[in-house]
Amino acid sequence: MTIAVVVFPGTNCEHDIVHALELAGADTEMVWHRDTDLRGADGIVLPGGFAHGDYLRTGAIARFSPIMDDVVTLATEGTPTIGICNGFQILCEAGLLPGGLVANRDLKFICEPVHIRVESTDSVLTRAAEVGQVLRIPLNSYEGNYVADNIQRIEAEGDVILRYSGSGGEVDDGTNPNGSTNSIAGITNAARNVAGFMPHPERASEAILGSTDGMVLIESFLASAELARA
Amino acid sequence: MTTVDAPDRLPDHRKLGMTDDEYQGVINILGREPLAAELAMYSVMWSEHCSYKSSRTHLGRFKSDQPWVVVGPGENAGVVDLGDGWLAALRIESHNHPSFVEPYQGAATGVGGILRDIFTMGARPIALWNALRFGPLDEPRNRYLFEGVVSGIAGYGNAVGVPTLGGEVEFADRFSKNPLVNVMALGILKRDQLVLSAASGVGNVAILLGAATGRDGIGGASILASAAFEEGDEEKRPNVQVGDPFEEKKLIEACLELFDRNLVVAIQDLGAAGISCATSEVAGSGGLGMDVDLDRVHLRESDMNPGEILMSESQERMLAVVTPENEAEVLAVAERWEIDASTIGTITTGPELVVYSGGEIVGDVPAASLADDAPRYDRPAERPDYLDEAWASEPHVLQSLDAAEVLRVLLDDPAIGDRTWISRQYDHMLFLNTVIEPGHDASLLRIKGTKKALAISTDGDSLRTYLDPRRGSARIVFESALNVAVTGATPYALVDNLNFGNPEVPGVMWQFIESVEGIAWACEALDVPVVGGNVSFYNQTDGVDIYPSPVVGMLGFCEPMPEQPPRLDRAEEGMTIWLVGQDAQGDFAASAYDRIINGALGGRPCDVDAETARRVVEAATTLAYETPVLHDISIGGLAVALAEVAIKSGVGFEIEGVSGPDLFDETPLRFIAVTYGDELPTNAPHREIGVVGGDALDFGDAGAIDVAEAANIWRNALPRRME
Amino acid sequence: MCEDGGILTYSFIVSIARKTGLSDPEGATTHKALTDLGFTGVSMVAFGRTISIDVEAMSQDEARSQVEAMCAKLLANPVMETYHIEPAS
Amino acid sequence: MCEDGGILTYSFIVSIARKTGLSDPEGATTHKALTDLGFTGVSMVAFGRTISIDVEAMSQDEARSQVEAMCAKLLANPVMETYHIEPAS
Ligand SMILES: Nc1ncnc2c1ncn2[C@@H]1O[C@H](COP(=O)(O)OP(=O)(O)O)[C@@H](O)[C@H]1O
Ligand SMILES: [Mg+2]
Repeated sequence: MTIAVVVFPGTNCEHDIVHALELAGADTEMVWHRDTDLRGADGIVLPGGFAHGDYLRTGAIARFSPIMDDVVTLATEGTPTIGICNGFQILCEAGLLPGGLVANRDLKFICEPVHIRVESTDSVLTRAAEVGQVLRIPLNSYEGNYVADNIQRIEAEGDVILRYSGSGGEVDDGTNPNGSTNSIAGITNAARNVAGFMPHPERASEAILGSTDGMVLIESFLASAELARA
Repeated sequence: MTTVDAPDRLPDHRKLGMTDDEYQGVINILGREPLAAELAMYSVMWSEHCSYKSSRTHLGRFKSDQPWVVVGPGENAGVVDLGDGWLAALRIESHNHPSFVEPYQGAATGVGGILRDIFTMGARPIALWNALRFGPLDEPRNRYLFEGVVSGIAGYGNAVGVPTLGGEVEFADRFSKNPLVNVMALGILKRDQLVLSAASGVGNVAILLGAATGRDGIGGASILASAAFEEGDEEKRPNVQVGDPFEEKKLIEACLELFDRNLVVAIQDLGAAGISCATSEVAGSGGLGMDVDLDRVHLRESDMNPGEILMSESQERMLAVVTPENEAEVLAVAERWEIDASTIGTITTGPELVVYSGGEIVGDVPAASLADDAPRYDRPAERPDYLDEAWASEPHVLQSLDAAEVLRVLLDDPAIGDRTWISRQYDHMLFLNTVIEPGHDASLLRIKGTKKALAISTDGDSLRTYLDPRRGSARIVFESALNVAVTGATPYALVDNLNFGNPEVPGVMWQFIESVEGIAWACEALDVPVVGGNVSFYNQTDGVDIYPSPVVGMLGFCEPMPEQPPRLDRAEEGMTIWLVGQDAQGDFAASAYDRIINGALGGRPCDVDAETARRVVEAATTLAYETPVLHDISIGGLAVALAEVAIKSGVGFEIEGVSGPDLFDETPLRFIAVTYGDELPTNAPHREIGVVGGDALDFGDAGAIDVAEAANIWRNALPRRME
Repeated sequence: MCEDGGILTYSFIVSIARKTGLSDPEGATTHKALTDLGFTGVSMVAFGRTISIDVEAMSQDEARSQVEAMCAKLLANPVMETYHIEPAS
Repeated sequence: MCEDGGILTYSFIVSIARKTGLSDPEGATTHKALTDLGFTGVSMVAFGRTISIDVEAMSQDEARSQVEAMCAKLLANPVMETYHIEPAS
C-alpha cells in the first residue's frame, strides 16, 4: 500500500507527514506538482505549507497544478484523500470540499496545540476515533477560519468531522481559536472519502513532541486506504 | 579602456557616505578617478555595514580555535562538527534601521537574509531565533513597531518553512527611535555538503539565481545601516525591500539540490551591496578575477543603469560559480524549481573584476580591493562620564519587602511576562525536531535519526551592559551558557551581534571595546569558540545612542539527548526545590527590582569568576539527565524563576529561609532544581529552599500570592498592552 | 494602450469582494481599530482586493472577455467572492 | 445614504496601491500562474487593496476629511503605499 504525498512549490510539511505516516507503517511516495500521475496510490495526502506562497488566495494557484487532475480523478473514484492545513485549503479551492478558509479572527498567525472534538467517525480521517473524543493537536495557520455559504446543509448532512473545543469537549466562542464558522476544524465530502482539516496530526505523533493524539487520525486514514485497496 | 561617464558627471562620493580620504584611497588603488559604477561599488563595499572598518581591529580578540570548529568567522556562517559526519552552521545578523523604516518588511527581509547565509554553506536551515529591542509599549508608535516586527518575522519565517524557536526582547526608552531586530539561524548538513564562497577555476561561470533585480535599497540599505538617523530623513531613504518568502523557499530547495549533486564550485548570497559584493567576494577571496556582463542580469525594471544594477539589494538572490560542463544542468535545476537564472560572468585569472554594460566596460577594479583594501579605523575610545555617577549610586532594596506585592508588579512587566503572544505567531514546530519549545531557558532540537540534540539560547542585557559593558557582556555569555546547560547541552559555539551607537563617539567606542573583551573572556572561560557574528554601529537617532546592546546566540550540543529533558512544567506536589550555584551577593544593579520598583538605573553589576562559571554550567548539564525541572535564575531573581515554574506546572510551593531581598537578587550563575528525594547529586554549591505543593507561591515570612492570580498577571502582561 | 501591429494593450482593474454574510476579519478588525482611534462615526468597513491587469488583445471586447475568463477561472473564488471588472483609466 | 437627524451616512472606497518601484511578489506569482493557464497576452499584474467605509457625518466634506484622516493614520502605510479616496456610488 502506498500513500502519495503531493508536493507543491512552497509546501513545507511533506517530510513531517511522511515521518508520521512511516511511523504508522505506511509506504510513502512524494509526488511533485508538475507530475501528472499518482500511479494509482492507495491514499493521497496534500500536506501543509504555503503552496505558491499563499499568494492571490491560499490554495488558489495550487489547484491548477498538473497533478491535480489525477488527484481529482482518484478522489472522485473513491481514493481516500486528505488535506492538512494548506492541503485543506487546496481541496476547497479544487471544489473537492465545500467552503473555503479566510484569515483568522484576530489577524494573527496561530501556532499552538488546540483541542478538537471528533464529531463524526464517518470519514476516512476519523473512522478509528470515537465520537466525542477530544484530541490535542497543534494548529499552525493564518488562514484557518472556515467559511461556507451553505453552512446549514454542511451541518445537516453531517459533513463536519472535527470541531475546535475545550479540553472537556465544550464548544463555544472561547474555545474557538480562529473564528471558524461553528468552530469547524475539519469536514468531509458527501462520499466520505475526502477530508480536510486545519490541525497538524504529524505534530502530535510522538511523545517526545508533546502528544501522540494525531496518530488516531493517521491510523484512520491508513486503515481507510487499506480498505479501499481491498 | 572605454569610459562611458565623464568624470564631471560622477555622483558626489560624499552623498554615498564616503569621506574624502576614502575617496582618495579609491583613486590610489585605481590610479585614476573611479567611474560612476565603480564609485557605487566602493561606496557600498566600504560602508561600515559591509567593511567593519571601525570594528575589525577589535574582532580579532575573539577566539575560534577549538578543534570542533570547521569554519570560523569570515565565511557566511560559522560551522561546527557534531560527529558522525554531521555539522551545524549558525549565524546572527541585524536588520535594525530597515525595521524602523518599515517594521514588517524590515524584519521579514532580515529573516530572508540570515537564511541565505546558512544555506550558502550547503546547510539546510532548520531553525530561527531573534533578539528585539523596542521603546516602552505605552507609546502607540512602539506598539506598532513591535507588532509589525513580530508579524514580519512570522510572515516570512512561517511561509519560507523554517521554524522560529525563540528569542528575547527588552523594552527601554533609548530604543524608541532605534529599535533593534537581530535574527539568528541554524542549519545542519553532512560534511560532504559543505560549500565555501571562494571561487576556483578560471573559465568557470557565475550564475545569478533567484529573484529579478530591481531598484531595491538603491542608495544603499548598507549605507542606511552605516549612518545615524535624523528625524525628517524619510525622503532620502532607499526603497523598502519587500520580502518574498515563496521565492526564497524555492531558492533554498534549488540550492540544496545543487549542493547535493555537487554541481557548484562556490556560492555566495547577495545581501548588502548585491552584485558588487557577491562577484568581488567570490573572485577576490579565490585570488581570481571575474568578467561580469550586466546586460545578462534578469531585471524587474528594464531602465536601470549599471550602478543601480550593481548596488541593488533585491532579496532572494544567489550567485553560484559552476564549471562550464555543469552550466546547463544548473540552469535545468533552476527551471525545475521555478526560479530564474542567468549566467552573468566568467572567472578570469584576474585580479580584476571587469564589469560590462551595453558592450562597454563600466568598471574595472582589482576584485579583492573592494573587500581587502577597505579602510580600517582604530577609533578613539574613552570611558564615558555617566559611569562615575552610575557606579556611585547604590540600588535601594527594602529589607522587609512584601514579595507578593513586588511580584505582582514584576510579573506584569512586558520583559518578564509570558511571551506566548509572540511565540504563538511563529511556527515553532515544523520539521518535528522541537523537543523544548519557546518559553523555556533554551529551545532544544533533536536531530532525527541520531541521538544528538542542539540547544539554542539568545541573550542580551542592554541595561546591565550600559552599567558595565565588560561585565554585562560577559554575563550574557554565562547566562546563555547556563540556559543551554539546563536542557542537558554543553555550550559549544557562540555567535554575537554587537549593536552599538555611533562609533565616532569615543564613549561608544569604549563601550564596544569593553564589550568585546567581556564576551571574549567569558567564552574563553567556558572554552566556547566564537564562530561568527555581526556588528551594527550607528544606532543613534537625533544624537542619542542606544544602550550598548551586544546579543549572543549560544549553541549547545548534547549526545545522547536526555530521555526526558527538564521542562518548566514538570514540577509536582511533593518535589523538593533546590537552589544551585552562587549565593546571593546583593546584585541589584540593572535588576528588575531596581528598574521597575524603584524606577532607577544605577550601581555596578557584580563580577563573575571563571571557575564558578565553569562549575555551575557543568553542574546544570549533568543534572539535566535526571532532574524534572531546572531553571536558570535571571531577570527578576529567584522569585520570578520560581513563579514561572509554578505557573507552568500549575502547582504552588513553600519556600523557607530566603529573605525578601534575596528573592529578587540577580546574582548570576544560579539555577533552581526541582526533583523528588532529599539529595541532589551535584558537587556544585546547593541548598534546599522549599517544597512543591499547594495553590500559592508561598515565600514564608516574605509573603504569598495565589498561583492563579500570578498566572493571570503573567499571562496578560503582553496581551493587555497589545490588544 | 500602445500599438503593436494591430495588437493593443488594454488595462483593467478587477475588484474582488468577500460575499456578504461571510466573515471579513480584516474589515472587522480595521473597524474596531478605527473606533479605538476615535473615528466613532464609522458604521461599516469592508475589505477587498484589486488586481490591475494589462492584457494584449485585438480589441477591447476581446481583452475584456479574457479578463472575464481569468476571473472565473483563477482570480476570484465563486464560493466566497464576487468580482467586478472595469477598464482602467 | 440614510437620514438620521441631520447626520447622514456617506460611503467611500479607498484604493491603496503599492508605490512603483517596490517589488510585488503576489502580482508576479499571479502573473506567472495566468501565463501557465494559457493567458499569454497578460503583460502586467499588480495587486492592490480596497477598503469600503461608511461614515456618519454632517456633510460630504466632513465625511471625506475624516476618511482622509483615517488613511493618513491607519489605513495606508505611507512608506510603501499610496492611496486614493472616492465616494462610493
Ligand atoms: N561581532 C563579530 N564577531 C565575530 N565575527 C564577526 C562579527 N561581526 C562580523 N563577523 C564575521 O565577519 C564576516 C563578515 O560578515 P558580513 O560582511 O556581515 O557577512 P555577510 O556579507 O555574509 O553578511 C562573517 O563571517 C561574520 O561572522
Ligand atoms: Mg553572506
